[in-house]
Amino acid sequence: MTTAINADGQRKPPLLEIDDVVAGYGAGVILKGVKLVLHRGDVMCLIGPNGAGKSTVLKTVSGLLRPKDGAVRLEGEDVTTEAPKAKLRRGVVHVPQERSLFPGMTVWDNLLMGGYLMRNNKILHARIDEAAQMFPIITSRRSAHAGSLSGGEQKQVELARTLLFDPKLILLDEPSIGLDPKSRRLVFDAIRSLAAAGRTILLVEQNARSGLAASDQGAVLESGLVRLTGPAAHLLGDPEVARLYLGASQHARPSNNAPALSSALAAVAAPTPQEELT
Amino acid sequence: MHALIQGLILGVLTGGVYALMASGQTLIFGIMKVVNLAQGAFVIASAYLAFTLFTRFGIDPFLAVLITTPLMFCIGAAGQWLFLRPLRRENAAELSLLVTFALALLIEGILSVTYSTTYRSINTGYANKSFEVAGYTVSAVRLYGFLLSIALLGLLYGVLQKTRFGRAIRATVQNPQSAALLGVDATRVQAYGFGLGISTAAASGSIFGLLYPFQSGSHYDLISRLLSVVVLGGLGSIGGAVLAGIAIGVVSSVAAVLWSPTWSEMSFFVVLLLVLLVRPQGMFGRVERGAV
Amino acid sequence: MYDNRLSFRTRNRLGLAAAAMGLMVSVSACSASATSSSSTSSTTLVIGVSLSLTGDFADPGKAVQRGYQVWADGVNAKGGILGRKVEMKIVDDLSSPNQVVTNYQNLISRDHVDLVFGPFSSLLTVPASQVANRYHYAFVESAGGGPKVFAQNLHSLFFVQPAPVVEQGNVFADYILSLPAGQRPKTAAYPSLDDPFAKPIADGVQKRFEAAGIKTVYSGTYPAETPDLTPIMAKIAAAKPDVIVSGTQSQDAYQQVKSLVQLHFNPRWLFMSNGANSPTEFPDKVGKGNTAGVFSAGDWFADSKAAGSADFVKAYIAKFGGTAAGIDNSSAEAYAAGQVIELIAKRTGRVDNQTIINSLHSGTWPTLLGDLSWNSVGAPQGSYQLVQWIGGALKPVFPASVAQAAAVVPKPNWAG
Amino acid sequence: MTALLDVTGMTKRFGHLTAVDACSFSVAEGSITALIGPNGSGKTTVFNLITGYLPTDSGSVAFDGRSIAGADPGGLYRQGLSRTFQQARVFGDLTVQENLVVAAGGSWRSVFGRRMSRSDRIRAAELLEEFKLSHVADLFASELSWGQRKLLEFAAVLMSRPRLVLLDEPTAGVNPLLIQTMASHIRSYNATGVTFLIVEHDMSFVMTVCDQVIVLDRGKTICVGTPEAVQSDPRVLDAYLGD
Amino acid sequence: MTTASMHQSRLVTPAGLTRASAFTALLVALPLVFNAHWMVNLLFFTVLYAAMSVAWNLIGGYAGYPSLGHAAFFGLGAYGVSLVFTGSQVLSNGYEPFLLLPLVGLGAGLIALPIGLIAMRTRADVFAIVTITLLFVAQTLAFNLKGLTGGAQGASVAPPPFRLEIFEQPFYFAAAALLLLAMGLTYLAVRTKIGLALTAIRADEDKARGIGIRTTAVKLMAFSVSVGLVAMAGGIWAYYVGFVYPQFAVDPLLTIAIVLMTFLGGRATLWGPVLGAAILMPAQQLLAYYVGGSRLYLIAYAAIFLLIILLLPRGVLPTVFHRRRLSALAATASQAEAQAVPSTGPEVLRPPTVMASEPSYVQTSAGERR
Repeated sequence: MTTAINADGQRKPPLLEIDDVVAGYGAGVILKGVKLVLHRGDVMCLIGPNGAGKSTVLKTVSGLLRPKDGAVRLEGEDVTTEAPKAKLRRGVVHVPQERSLFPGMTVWDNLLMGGYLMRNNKILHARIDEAAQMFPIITSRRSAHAGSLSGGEQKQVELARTLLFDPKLILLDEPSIGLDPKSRRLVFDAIRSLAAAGRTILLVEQNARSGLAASDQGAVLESGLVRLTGPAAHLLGDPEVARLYLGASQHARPSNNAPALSSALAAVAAPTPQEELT
Repeated sequence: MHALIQGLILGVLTGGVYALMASGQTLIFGIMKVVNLAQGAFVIASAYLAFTLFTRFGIDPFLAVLITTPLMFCIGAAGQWLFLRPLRRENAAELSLLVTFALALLIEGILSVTYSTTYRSINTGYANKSFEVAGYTVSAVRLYGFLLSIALLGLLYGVLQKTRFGRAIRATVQNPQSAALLGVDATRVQAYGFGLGISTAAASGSIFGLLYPFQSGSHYDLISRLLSVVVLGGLGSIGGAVLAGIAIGVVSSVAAVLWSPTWSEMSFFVVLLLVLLVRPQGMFGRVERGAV
Repeated sequence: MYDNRLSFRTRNRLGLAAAAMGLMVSVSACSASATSSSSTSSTTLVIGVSLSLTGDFADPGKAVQRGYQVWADGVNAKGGILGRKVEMKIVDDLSSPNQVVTNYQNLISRDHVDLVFGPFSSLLTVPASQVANRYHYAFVESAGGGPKVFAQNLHSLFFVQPAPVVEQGNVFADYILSLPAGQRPKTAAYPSLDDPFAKPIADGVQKRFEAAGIKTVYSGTYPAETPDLTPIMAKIAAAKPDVIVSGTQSQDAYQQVKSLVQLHFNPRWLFMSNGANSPTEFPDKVGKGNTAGVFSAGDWFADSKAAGSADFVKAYIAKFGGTAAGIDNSSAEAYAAGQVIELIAKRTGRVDNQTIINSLHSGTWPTLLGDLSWNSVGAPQGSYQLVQWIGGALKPVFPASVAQAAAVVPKPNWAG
Repeated sequence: MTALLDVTGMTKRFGHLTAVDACSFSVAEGSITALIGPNGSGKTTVFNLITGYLPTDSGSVAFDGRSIAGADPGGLYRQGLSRTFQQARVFGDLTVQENLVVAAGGSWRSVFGRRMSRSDRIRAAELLEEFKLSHVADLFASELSWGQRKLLEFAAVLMSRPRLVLLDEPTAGVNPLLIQTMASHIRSYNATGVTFLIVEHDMSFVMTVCDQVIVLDRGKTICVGTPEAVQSDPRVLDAYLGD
Repeated sequence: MTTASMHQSRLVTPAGLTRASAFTALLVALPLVFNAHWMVNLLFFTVLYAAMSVAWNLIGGYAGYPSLGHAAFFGLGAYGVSLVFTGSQVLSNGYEPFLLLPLVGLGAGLIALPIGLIAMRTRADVFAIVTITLLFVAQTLAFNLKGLTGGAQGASVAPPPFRLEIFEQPFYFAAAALLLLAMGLTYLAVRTKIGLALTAIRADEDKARGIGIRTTAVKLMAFSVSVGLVAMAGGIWAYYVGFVYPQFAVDPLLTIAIVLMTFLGGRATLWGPVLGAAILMPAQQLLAYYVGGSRLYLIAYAAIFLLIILLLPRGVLPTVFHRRRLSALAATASQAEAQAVPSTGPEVLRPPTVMASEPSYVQTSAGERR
C-alpha cells in the first residue's frame, strides 16, 4: 500500500516505513495518518506549510514522540514504541531544528559527545577521521568554541557529528533556518556530500526549492497528511505545491455563522502542538 | 604595609579553600538549578569524618581525602536520588531550597548525635607549623590546604574537560535536549553531578577541620559565606566561584587588617549587594549560557 | 453547579483551622497529663533547670548538667535535703531565648518545681531570670555573670561564682600593678571577642593599665563567627606589645594561640580570660607545649582545698570517669549552686524560695569556689584567682593567699 | 483611513544575526492586517519590538501618531495596544473569569478596588458568553485545554477595550472549528472599531479574514497589499519556497 | 447570577465575616479557657509565629518571592522597641510599647521600600540569596552599631508591670491582634485587585507587566506590608523576652521557621500559615521540652520536614482542596455526561502538574511538555 512512490529505486529495500501514523501532543492530533517510505541511500525532502506536522514526523521516527496509532518500521522491524536512545543505537540520528551544539564546548568536545554511547575509542577516532574528510572544519577549527562559529559552520559540525553514529538514517529538521545565504549554501553542500557518501536522509525543509534540489525524493505534507509525493525534481515544478503553501481551494471557506454549541465545545477541546509553533 | 600584605597572603590562601567548596555548589546549580543549602553541612560532615579517621586510625587528614571524597560522592548521589529527583518540576526550584535545607538539618542532627556538639579540631603534628618567606608568615596547614584545593580544582577541571562523564555534564548544562538526543541519561548525570559537587566538600572538610574548630552547627556560618561566593561569582559559573572565593578571602582578611574584623564581613556583603545592583546575574554569571 | 465549584475554595477552611488549633491544644494537654505525675510529691525536692543541651551553648551546657547530677547524687546519698530526695528536672532549651522562656514557664507554672537553677550563658539567663522573678522564685545560677544580668536589679538572682565575669581580669591587673615599676610592661594589646562575657574583661584591664601608664598598642574586637584570627594577631605581632590581654571565650582563645605560634610571636605576658583556664581542652587544642606560661583567671582547681572540693572531685570521677584535671569549671560552679542550697537548708531548716532569697543576701557561704557573698542585685563580692600554666598544669599564682607556685616571667617560648 | 501604527526602519540584531532589518510598514486604523512570512523571518520579533518586550536597536514606532520607542509593555497596554502570545500565556492559578478581570487594566486607584467589581464582572461575563467560555468561568486556567487557553488569552486582552490588538498566531494548534470561531471574533470586534495586526501561518485564514497583508522575509518588508495581490506576487512565493 | 459570584463582587462577604468573628472569638477564648501560664506562653509564641507566617505568605506565597531575610525586619522591630523603651524606664501601665507598634511597622515598611526595589530586580533563587545576605548585614549592624543596639551586650526593654496572674495575656492579645491584622490585610489583598496582581506575578511576571499590571508597585507594597508586620512581631517579642541580643533578634532560624510553617499549611492560602504555625510551634516547643535532651529531635524535625515536602509539596490545605476539587469535578463531569451535554471532563481532569519522572524534553502523546 505504501509502494509506487519510489521512482528509481525499486530494487533497494525500504529502510524506513511510516505506516498510517497518528500522533500529537496531549489529546490533540497533528499527524492524521501519515504514510511514507524511504529507501536506503535516498535523500527525501519533506516540505509543507507551517504547522503541517513536518517536525512531528521526524519526532515520531526518532522516538521523541510516541505515535498514538500506526507503525514506524526500520528495516522491516517495528520500532514504533522504542525510546530515543534505542533508536540511536539502531543508527537513527535526529538533528533538531534548534541549534544542538554545546556552545561553551570546543568543536572537538562537541564531536566527542557524538560518541557518548560509544565505548570503543579506536572506532570513534576512525569515524572522526572519516567525518573530517567530508567536513574539514572539524579539524581546522577543532579547539574553537562552538558558540563562536557562524550558523552555517555550526550546522556543518552538527552534520559531522551525526557521522560518528555511522547512521543508517539521518533526520534533519530545517537545517537552513535562520542562516544567511552563504551559510545556507554550505549546509546544502554538506547535505549533498552526505548523500554522495550514500547516507539515507529524511530532511524537513522550509526552503522548499533548496531542499528539493538537494534531494532525490520529495513529499508535501499538509494538515497532517501527505498530499503529494514524487521525485524531487517533479515536485519542484508542480504548481499544486505553491497552492498548498499559499492557501487555496482545498479549504472550505469558513462560514460566518457562529458554530453550534456542541461543535464549539469540541473545538475548544482540541489541544496543543506546542512544538509546531516555532 | 606589612600587615596588609600578610593579610593579602592569608586571604588568598583562605580564598582557595572557599573556592573549592563553592565550586561544588555552583556546579550543582549549573547542572540542576538547585541552590544547595546543605553544602556547608557536607563540609562539616567531611571534617568530622577526617577527624575520626585521624583520631581513630591515625590517618592524616590530607590523606583521608582519598577515602572521604568517594564516600561523599556516593552520599551526594544517593541524596539526590532520594530527595531531589522526586520533586515536582513546577516549583522544584523553591522546594529544592527547602529540601536541601532539611538535608542540612538532618546531617546536623546525625552529627550532633554521633559526635555530640562539642567543638572539635584536628590537631596534627604540623598544625602549628609555619614558614617564613621574606618576613611574611605562611602557616603550613593553610599552604597545604591551599595547594590541595588548587590541585583538586585542577582535577575537577580535568574531570569536566577531559572525561566522557565531564563532557556529558557540561553538555547537559548547556543544552539538555541535545545531550539527551546524543544518548546522555539526564537523571544519571544529575545524580552523579550532585555527587561530584558534594565530593568537593570532602577535601574542603579536611582542610576546614585542620584550620578551625568545628561542631555540628558550624554549617550555618559556612553556608552564608558560600552563598555569597556563588552569587558573587554568578550562579553556575565555576570560574566565577573560584575568583569570588579568592575575592571573599582577600576582602575579608584585608578589611580585618585595615579596618576592623567586626566590619570585614559587612564589607563583603556590601560588595555583593553592589555587584548585584549592577549585575543581577553576578560577576561572571551569564544569562543565557550554562556553567563551565 | 457553579456554586459547588466555588465552594471548594472557600468552604470549611475555618473548620480546618479550628481542628488544627484543637490538635495543638490536645497535643499540649496530652503531654501535660503524661508527665504531671513526675512532678512534686512532698517527699521529693524537684529542682528545674533549663540547659543548652543542643545548639550553640551545648558544650558548656552539658558540663553544667554533670555538675548538677554529681551534686544531686551526693545529696541523695546523704539522705537528701531535710529528708527530701532531690530530683533534677533538666530540660533542653536549644540555646534559644524563646525556648528558655517557655521552659521556665513550664517548669514553674506547669510542673510546679520547688526550685529552679539558671541556664547557661548570660544571654539566656536574662530572659529566664525575668520569668523566675515574676513567680518569686529564687534564681540561683552558676553561668550568667555578664553586666546585663546584674543591671536587671533583680533581688532574687544570685550568680554563683566568686565575682562578676567582668571582674575576671582584675586579678591579673592587680598582679601586674603589684610588680615594681621597672618590671611592669610598657605596651599592651587587647584583642577581644565581641561577647558579653569576654569584652568587658579586656576593657576593665585596659582601663586600669592605661591609668597606670601602660601604652595601648592595639585594642579591637572580633565577632564570634570570625573564622580567622590571623589578621588580627599579625597586626598585634607587628606592634610587639609586652603583654597581651585577651578577652576570650573558648575556641577563639585556641585560635589566638595557634596564630601566635604560627606568627612566632611570644609576648612577655599573655593573659586570656577564658578558654585558657580549661584544664583539658586548652592543652588538647593548642598542644601541651604551647600552654607554658599562659595566664588565666579561675575560680576552682582540681586540687583546691575549698569546702567540698575533694568530695566533688571524687564523686565526679566515680560517675563520669576521667581525671580530676579534666573536670570543667562549669561543673564545679554548678555543684557550688547546689552546695549553697544545701547550706541554707542546714542553717535555716527550710528550702523555700523566700528563705533562699533572704538568706543569700547576708552572710558568707562556703563552697568549693571559696566563700561567696552577694550584694543586693546578686553580684558576688569576691575575686578570682590568677592562674598560670606551669609544667603542663594550671597553678594558682596570685593572690599570695591562694598561690601554689610563683609566676613564671617572661613567658617561655612557644613549643611550636 | 489613517495609520494607527507606523513602523519605520525598525532594526534588531541578536549577535551576528539581524532578526529585523530596517523593517517599515503601517497599520491602518480599523483594518485587519496580517503579518506573514516564512519561519524565522522575524514576525514575532517585530511583535516584541512594537509591544516593548524587546528594545529596538534603531528605527521608530509610532502608535496613534505618538512615538512609543522605549515604552514599557504595561504602559502601551494601558494606552490601548495589547497583544497575545504564540503559546498562549494565561495565569494558571487564576480562574478563567479572573484571567479576564486581571487584564482589565485600569487606573492607579483601581489597584485598591475590589477583586471583581460589578463592571468587571459584567464585562467579563459578556466576553465569556461571546467566546463560549461561560461554562468554564470558574475553572482554573491551568485546567483548560490548549484551544481554550488561546481563546481565553484573546478574550482577556479585549477586557481593556484596546484600540490595536496584536495576535500572534491565533490559529496555531487549534482545530478548524475553533479557527472559524477565532475568525468570526476578529471580524466582529473589528466591526466595533478594534484594529488587528495578526501574525499568521494559515493562509486560508489570512485570505478570509484580513484586508491587508504585510510580507516579511529575513527581517525585511518585501511586499504589502491585499491578500489576493500578495498571493500572486512571485516575491512572496520565492520567499516561501526559497531560492 | 449565582450567589457565589455575587459574593465575589463584595469586598467582605457575609461568610468571610462569620469566619472572621468565629476565629476572633476562638483567639479570645483560648487563653481564657487554657489559662495556665505555660499554656498562654505557648499560645503566645504560636500566635506570634502564625502572624509572621501569614505576613511572609503575602510576599513569599502569593507573589512567589521567597524572602529569606524577614528576620532582619524582626530584629529591626525588636530594636525599635528596645530603643524607645530602654531597660531603665519604668512604665506606668505597661501598654505603651504596644502603642508604639504601628509606628514600628510603618518605619520598617518604609525602610523596606528601597531594599525591596533592589532585591526584586532578581527572581526566586537569587532573590532568596540576596535576602539572606540582607539578614547577615542586619546582624552585623546589630553587633556593630553599639550606640543604638548595645552590640553583643544586648539591649534591654523596660520590664512589663503586669500582674503575675495575667502576665502573658497582654502579649498574647497583642500577638493575636497582629495575627488578625495580618489575616485581615491578606484577606483584603486577596479580595482586591492586589490579590489578582500578586497571583499573576507569581504565575508569569512578564505577562503580568504586559497587561498593564503595576507589578513593581504591587510587589513593593506586598513586601513592605509583609516586613512591616514582621517588624511589629519583633517589637512584641522584644518586650516579652525583655532583652534583645543580635544573634536572637536577627536569627536565620526564625525565617526558616515561618517559611516552613507557610509551606506546611499551604502557601498562597489565607489559613495555611495559621495551620502550619499551629502544628509546628507547639510541636517544636514541646518536643524540645520533653525529648530535647535526647538530641534526636533535630533528626526527627528534619525527617518530618523532608516527608512533608516530598509527600505534600503543596502543603496541607491546598492538597486537601485539590483532592476535593478533583473528586467534585469528576462528579460534575459524570453528571454532565448523564445529561448528554458535551463535556470537557477528560481535559479538565488532567491534573495541572506532571511528575518529573521523565526528562523534561522527552515527550509522549500522553503528557505535553512543560
